[in-house]
Amino acid sequence: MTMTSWLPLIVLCSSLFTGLIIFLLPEERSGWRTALNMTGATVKVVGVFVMAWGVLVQGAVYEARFTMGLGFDFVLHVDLLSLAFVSLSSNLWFLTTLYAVGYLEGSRNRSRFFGFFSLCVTASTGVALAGNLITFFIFYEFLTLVTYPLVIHQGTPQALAAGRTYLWYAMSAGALLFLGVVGLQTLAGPFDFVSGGVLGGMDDVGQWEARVIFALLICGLAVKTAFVPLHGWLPAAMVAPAPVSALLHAVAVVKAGAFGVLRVVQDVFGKDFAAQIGVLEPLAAVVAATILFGSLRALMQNELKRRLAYSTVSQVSYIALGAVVLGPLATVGGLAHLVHQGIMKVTLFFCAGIFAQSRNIHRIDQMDGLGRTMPVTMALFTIAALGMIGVPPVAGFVSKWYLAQGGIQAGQDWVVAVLVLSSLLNAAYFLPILHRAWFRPCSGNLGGPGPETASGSCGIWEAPWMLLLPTLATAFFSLAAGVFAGWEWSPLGVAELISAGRGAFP
Amino acid sequence: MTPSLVFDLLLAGALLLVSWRLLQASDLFQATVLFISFGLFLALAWVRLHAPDIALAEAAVGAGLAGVLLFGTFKRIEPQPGPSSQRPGSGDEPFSASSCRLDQAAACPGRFHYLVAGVGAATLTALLVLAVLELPRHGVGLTGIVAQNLGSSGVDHPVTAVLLNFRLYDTWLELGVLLLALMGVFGVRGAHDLRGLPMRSTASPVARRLVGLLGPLVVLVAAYLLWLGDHAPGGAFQAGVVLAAGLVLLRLTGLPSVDRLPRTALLSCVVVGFAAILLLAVLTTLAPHSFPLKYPSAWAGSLILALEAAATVSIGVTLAALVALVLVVDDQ
Amino acid sequence: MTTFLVYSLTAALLAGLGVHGLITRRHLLRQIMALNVIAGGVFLLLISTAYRNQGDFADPVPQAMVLTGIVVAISSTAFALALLRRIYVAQGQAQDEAQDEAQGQAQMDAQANDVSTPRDESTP
Amino acid sequence: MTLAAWMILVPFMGGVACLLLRGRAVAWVGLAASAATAWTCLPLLRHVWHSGPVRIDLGGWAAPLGIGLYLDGLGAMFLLLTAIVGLLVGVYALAFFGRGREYARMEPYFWPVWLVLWGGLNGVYLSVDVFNVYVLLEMVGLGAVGLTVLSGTNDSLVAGLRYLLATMFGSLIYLLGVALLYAQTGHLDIFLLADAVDGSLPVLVAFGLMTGGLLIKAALLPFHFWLPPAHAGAPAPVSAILSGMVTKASFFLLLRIWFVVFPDVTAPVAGQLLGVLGAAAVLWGSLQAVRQTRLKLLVAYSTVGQLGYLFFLFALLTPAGGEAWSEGWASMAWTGTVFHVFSHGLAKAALFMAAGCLVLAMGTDELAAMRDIAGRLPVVTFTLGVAGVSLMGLPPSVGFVAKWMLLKASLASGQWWWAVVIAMGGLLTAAYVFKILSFTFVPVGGHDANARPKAGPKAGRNVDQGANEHQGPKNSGVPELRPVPALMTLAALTLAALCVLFGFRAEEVIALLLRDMGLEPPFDAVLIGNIGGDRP
Repeated sequence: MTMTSWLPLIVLCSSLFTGLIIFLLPEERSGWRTALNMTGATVKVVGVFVMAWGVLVQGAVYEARFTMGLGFDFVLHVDLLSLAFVSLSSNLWFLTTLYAVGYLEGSRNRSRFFGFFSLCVTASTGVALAGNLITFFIFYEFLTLVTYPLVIHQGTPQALAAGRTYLWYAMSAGALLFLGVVGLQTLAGPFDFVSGGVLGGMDDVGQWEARVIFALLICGLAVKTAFVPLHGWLPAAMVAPAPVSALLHAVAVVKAGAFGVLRVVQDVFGKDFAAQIGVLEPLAAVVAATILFGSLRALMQNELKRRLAYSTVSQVSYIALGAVVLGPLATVGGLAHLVHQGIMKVTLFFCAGIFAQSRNIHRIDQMDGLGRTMPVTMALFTIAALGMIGVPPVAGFVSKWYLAQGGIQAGQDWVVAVLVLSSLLNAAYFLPILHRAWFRPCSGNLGGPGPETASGSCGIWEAPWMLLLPTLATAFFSLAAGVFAGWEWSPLGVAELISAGRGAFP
Repeated sequence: MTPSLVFDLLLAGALLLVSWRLLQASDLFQATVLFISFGLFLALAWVRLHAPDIALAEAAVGAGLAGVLLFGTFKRIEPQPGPSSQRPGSGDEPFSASSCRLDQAAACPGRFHYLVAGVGAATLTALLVLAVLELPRHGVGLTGIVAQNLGSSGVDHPVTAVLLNFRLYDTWLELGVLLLALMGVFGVRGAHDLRGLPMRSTASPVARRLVGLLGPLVVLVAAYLLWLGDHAPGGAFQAGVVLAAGLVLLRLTGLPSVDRLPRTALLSCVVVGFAAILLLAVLTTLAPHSFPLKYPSAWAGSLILALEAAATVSIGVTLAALVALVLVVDDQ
Repeated sequence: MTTFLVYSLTAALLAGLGVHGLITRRHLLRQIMALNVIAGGVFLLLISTAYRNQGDFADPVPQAMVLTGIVVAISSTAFALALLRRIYVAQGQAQDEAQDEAQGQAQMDAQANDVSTPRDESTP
Repeated sequence: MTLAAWMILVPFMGGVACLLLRGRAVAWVGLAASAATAWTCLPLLRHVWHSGPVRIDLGGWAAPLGIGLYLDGLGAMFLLLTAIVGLLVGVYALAFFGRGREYARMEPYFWPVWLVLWGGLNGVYLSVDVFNVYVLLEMVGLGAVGLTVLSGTNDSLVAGLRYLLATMFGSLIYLLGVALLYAQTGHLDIFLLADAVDGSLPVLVAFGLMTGGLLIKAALLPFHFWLPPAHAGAPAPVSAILSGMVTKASFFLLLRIWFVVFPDVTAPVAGQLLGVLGAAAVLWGSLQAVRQTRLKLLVAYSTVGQLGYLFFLFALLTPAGGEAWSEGWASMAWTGTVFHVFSHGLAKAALFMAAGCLVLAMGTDELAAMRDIAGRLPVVTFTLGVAGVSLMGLPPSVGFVAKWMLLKASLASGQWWWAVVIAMGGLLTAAYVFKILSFTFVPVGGHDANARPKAGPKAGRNVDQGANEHQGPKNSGVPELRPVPALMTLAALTLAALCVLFGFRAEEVIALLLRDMGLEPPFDAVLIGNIGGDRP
């Protein structure tokens, strides 16, 4: 084995082994744990950078393949799309771990938490690097398993109920996905992901079989992507600690679903074949409905994290929108949004966690004047929120712009309408928060009777640096991704590369 | 209609009648008695069907030991007179006997249940009857092959040859089954020997004297049966069962029996049959040009006799110990 | 020839009777007897088929099988009875069978709905 | 090749030795015999692997007269499973029974009975004589009952007696079939029978009776009534033995009877019937498992459900007599089922062993008592989780491999409805596995759960919820856990780890399994056809 096959394994195992070792660490060894976590995260980030360098500059191919003896191979393969996702998740893991160390300081069961946290990232790395549908499925299910303990980490009745909800959704979807994967293998035999799709070139796959399998696969993926009728678990899972929310919404779970939709539509069926058998239109309808419905529901929430959760429901579907709208520009937009949404949403959740942690603020009506007492955090929140709305020059604008262009290019004007409407709704639910925080006077009655807040609740009191630093970094990234969108290696640039490398779509 | 056919029909009718009554009689005592007679009728049937070996075993086991076992159990689980009005709603109690049936649906044998049972049993019977009617009327089975190989088996009696040579493996395993049954009872009781069992000395001195005289006789009969098995009906099973019956008699009259054996001696007796065949199996497996369980041809006869003797001791002691354990008066 | 038929048909009927008794009777002692009746039927079938070869000696292989079977049956029966005794000792109570039947009738109406679906939680 | 005979002799010798010894020596000798048996299994497997099936005529008497031992790939797989689980159960039992008077009382009975039972199990996998199988089945049944009633509690006695009656009944029905078969054909050896059977009524009835008797012992749905109380009431190592191994013996014989003795007689409708019963078992058993509130009963009902998967094979392979065998998916169904036997054997034994650790630590097996077990006994919880994952059939585990192949086979054969049942069964399995796991995550005391020194807002909220909703009056006392011997935990964990490891090494197992079934390896053709033959 050469470096080209070792590197994906190293990237995968850097968090796997970290997680397994952390399980064995005694609870009180927090220093060791942090060091281990940070080492693993660093190794992963460095590995991803090396791979990115190799793929983008030297044109190297990284692949690790094991024969399973079951008629399929276990394949880790690095292509541009997986590179985009894996670099997102590895970088955000680094930051989220840092944040979580600060956030959970002194609480119980941290070994368990960080162990599963690492496994969770392992799973999402695996999802990103999977070279065929079965490997993808293996990691996808693994992801379900390892996020469950995180969701119910606190063990409260709410957490358990949320965990149960999450499991029912995820396991049912897993079963459907499994059926789809097995059905596809039975029909078409084993195959790897190939950009432009595989099924189109196969004669023995009938249209109806293909449709049924597409439906099964998409239903299986839809739960994690939180498409509209299947989104119920996501707001419920808000009871988990803030780093977990960040993980669910930005780094791993939801992203894995969206990533899966991209893979299935583009690399398994191929946009052309999918359009030919007429499955894209229903999917597009679901996506559009999700975007609008999520925004509408977000508008109705008073609890900050729930509002953010519904915002995620809406925003993640932009990624899927990129997959269902024909034309390269939309693809570029969707891919770029994969990254952009991640960094923006993680910023928002970091901020929400800081509010909850230090000021016991959970509801939006408690946020009056928050900008005066926590100016830095609130500023970061503002940047990310503006990005979500799509205000230039923050990253969100860029992806929305490309998506709209793609819609026009493909002659599907409804996309623009959906985007505009959604952006209006986004503004409608984010701007009031910003208005409250910056322009309302400090009410002085922030949250509960915490020892610090009791004394001077309107004085400036910022979050500890362990929480602030990662937030700062992600907010900076969201800004930078928008400002430097023209740079070759920006998320958008990579997305264009990916799109270009995927052959000419009409 | 020949006399033998009349006899056959009468015997068959008696068997069916007895079994029907013993299953349906409302009185458990009556059922126990009927069960013993069922065993006796079966033994008659074996004689009629030219299977004297089985008739011997059945008379001792089916009618004798099983009867003693059932009767003893019945005596000890039968409630004192007049309890039936005491606990009208006891079916709901957690540890009442109603929780220990084979099939829970029998907890409430309603019409549906009887229907299922009736239909199931009737279907089974009908199928069996049809199948039996279809059977070839002149099956030969393996009689011929057994007869051909009888010469090299070491014994002259075909049944013994099958049991202790051709199908020795089955016999060995069956001794293992016996061993497991005893171990299971031991395990429940939590002791490896019978010396803790309470003794009864209710029998009259005359009976004790009589049985005491019977003891050596039983051993003699067992030894004779054992030797007989070489060339005529008889053998380890029959001898073992007779031995067991004698030991049970001794025990019942309060004379020294299996319960006086120390732990090691008892266990050795119980395991000796199984272990003897195991030893043979190990040695023959180790031997270079041999099959597992293959007798060296020169010693086949004497080896079989030795194994039979060991098996007799095992069967006798194990069965006697089982009976003693079932009949024991627990003082909890 | 006819002897074979008489006994093998008897064997079939015995097996059927035994199965019926096993399912319908509640008392454990009776169920053990029913099992022994089934065993008697099986053995009778074997021996009656052994008898078919019309020689002066029946086929020895089924005879050996039945001998083995008898010992197996008596060991199982003894084991079952020993367990039964332990259970009764542990419970300190025994149920009269007549009482069982009466009670069964009484419960029949109450649990009529449950009869069709086997309920077998061991924890009462 | 007399190695096969040693698979029976070694445990028997160990059993006899254990019977005669006293004290702790029993356990050590028993463990040594377990290790020796497992060790004997390895060269035997290698032999079957290299040179195909083994046949030994016991006593030198060839088939119609004597009894043969025969080992093919299928039997080798079952031997291997029994050896692995048996050895680890032995290790577990060494620690389990060595913990005090209460348990030490059982030790001198556990070992001899278990070793003889093991010999009997190995005998079942080696036997080709239908009457010999009857004796072996009785041996296995009596041994299993003897182990079940070991604890001597009233519940276990009742369960044991019920089990004994059921197993006796099953054996007798089976023997009735054997009697008919012998009366019709005059043979007892399965290969001779395979040539001799025809479609006549006695043969059909015999087939039905033998199947029915074995089904009772295999606890397929309408006959499962004896299983849950017996498996739940026994001591932990015994539960592992019963669920992991003993139930498989009857299933193995069903395979032999259906596909060796009566392949030409089996009607599609009979296969479908078994499949339907299996499906009902999957759904009903799993639903019952979800409803349980006691850990061991839950796991026992899960056995009822999981055994159901095995019976899809009969539905898949029986259409059109033997023709299905030539299809590519036949071998897939076959290997998938055997893999499921494997996965269930390993995972269920691990689950019962982990449950035993929990019961030992907590003193009860109420699920509600399992507060914060995840925090206090992480390794045991991990074992539960991994074994549960394998039961659910999620990757990466041997259960996944099994489900994968079963699903593929049912889709490829066109009987897609089994695939739906498999998927639903997986969901229900997930429901009860996570039911266990979620209890382990409930924190013990309301006050220190997730509390941070800063008394942050979330902690404050927890206090309210915790105190009000589920801590109740017994909030104050955190129940002390008794120590669990490391050896027990380790044995359970090893089994769980094996569940995962076997999932990665499917090839060898498949190759061994299909040695002499006359089946093509299931995947090579497909593999080369679609990706191109450039990969090894």
